[in-house]
Amino acid sequence: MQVHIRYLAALRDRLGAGETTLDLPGEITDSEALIAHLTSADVAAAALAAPEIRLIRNDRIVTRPSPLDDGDRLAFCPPFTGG
Amino acid sequence: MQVHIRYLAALRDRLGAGETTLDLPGEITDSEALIAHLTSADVAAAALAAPEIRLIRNDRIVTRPSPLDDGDRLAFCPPFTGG
Amino acid sequence: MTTDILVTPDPLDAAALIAALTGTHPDDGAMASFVGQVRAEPGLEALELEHYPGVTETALTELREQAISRWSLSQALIHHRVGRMAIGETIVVVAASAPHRRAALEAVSFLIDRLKTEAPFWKRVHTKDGSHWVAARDSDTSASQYWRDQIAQEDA
Amino acid sequence: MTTDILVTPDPLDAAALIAALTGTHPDDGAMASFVGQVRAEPGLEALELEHYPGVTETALTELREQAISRWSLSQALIHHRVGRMAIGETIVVVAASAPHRRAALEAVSFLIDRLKTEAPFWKRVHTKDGSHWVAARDSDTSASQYWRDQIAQEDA
Repeated sequence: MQVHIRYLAALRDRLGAGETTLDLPGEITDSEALIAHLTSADVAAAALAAPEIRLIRNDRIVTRPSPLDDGDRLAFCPPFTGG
Repeated sequence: MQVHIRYLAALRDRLGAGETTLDLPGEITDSEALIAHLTSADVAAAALAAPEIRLIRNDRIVTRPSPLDDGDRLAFCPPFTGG
Repeated sequence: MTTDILVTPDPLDAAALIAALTGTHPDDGAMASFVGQVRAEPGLEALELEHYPGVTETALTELREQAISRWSLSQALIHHRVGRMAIGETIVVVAASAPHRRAALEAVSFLIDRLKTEAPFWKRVHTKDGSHWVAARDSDTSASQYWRDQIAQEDA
Repeated sequence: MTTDILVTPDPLDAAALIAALTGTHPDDGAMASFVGQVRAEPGLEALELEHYPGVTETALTELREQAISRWSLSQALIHHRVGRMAIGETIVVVAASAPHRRAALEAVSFLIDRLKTEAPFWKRVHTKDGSHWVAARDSDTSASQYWRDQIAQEDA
């Protein structure tokens, strides 16, 4: 399946690309498997596994682990610091 | 000794006179003895003995029982209800 | 320049007071405020606030100083109206600013809770049939006592 | 008419928002507000707020609805600025009104505490030597968790 991935704020600085589209192997069905897959290509992606990293899936803030579907728009976010 | 007494808000309505000056017998040296003395002349003054009645003495809010001195300006107050 | 403590028969402008406290101290990240206003109640035509001139201002000044000291506030004000007022009119404005939000929020809670039971104001409700004094609420006494206990614990 | 939820790159006028919420609902005896503003810090020249358009507004709308439901608020608003701002400028305004003060005060605490950890905003500090992202504070996480626990207890 194919997913669109964005890294926001500090993660964008750390992981480089602001936006990318990936074709994923069939065994990847949730967010944590995706993070492991990303880490195999770029060790810096291991930072995404930290429990404080939030996931926005198709414009909804979701809890991890989150299931994934073909065509998902995902955004990995550092902890929010508004207000 | 002589004291000036005021009754404020609901107590003024209840006890009539807004302001009075009294010559007190020598044995009266604190607020609670004064209340007993006032009650002997006007039974309605017994309401002053209720613990929620506050006393302002010479423009300071004081705790009861409070000592009294010649020339004191006293004000008996129902519970405050501002804000 | 805003007066920190004010007891006045004139209408209060909460927004102007809050404007005076925002963006004025570079170390302040937080400003909290509370506005009390006359609430509609069955039969209520006007609310009248009586106070004890001089003693009231002293009581408010002491509460303000306690709050500034306890929460290290940069700014704090209490403006209270007296006399007769209509539904929707502002009775009291409390505001506090500090470097961090918890200090500002707690200080405002403290000031309004303590003001209700420690400053000599009395409310009277006017209806078309006459008027009556407002009774003290047990919940106000409890809220005020909460802060008294908090402070007693810290001083112990 | 004031917008209840707003995320904007334009300056916020806290006083105007507060003015819009006072004296407007006859059943409201209490209006509480919080204003967050850019605090001076060593080297800070500007603060920049990034957000996630759309998702941020949804998160703020949900927090507002939770507060209205839990505290039976008559009115509640959250306005948050994004982009670059200078020391003293307003970052966020939260305000709530209700019949009684405890509801208004608690709702404002809830809204600002939860907003800090549940709405996708990120702060970046600009200094003359460059810029860095602001780290999340443990105390913010704790404050937000407090309200999550409170609500979980009530729902249980």
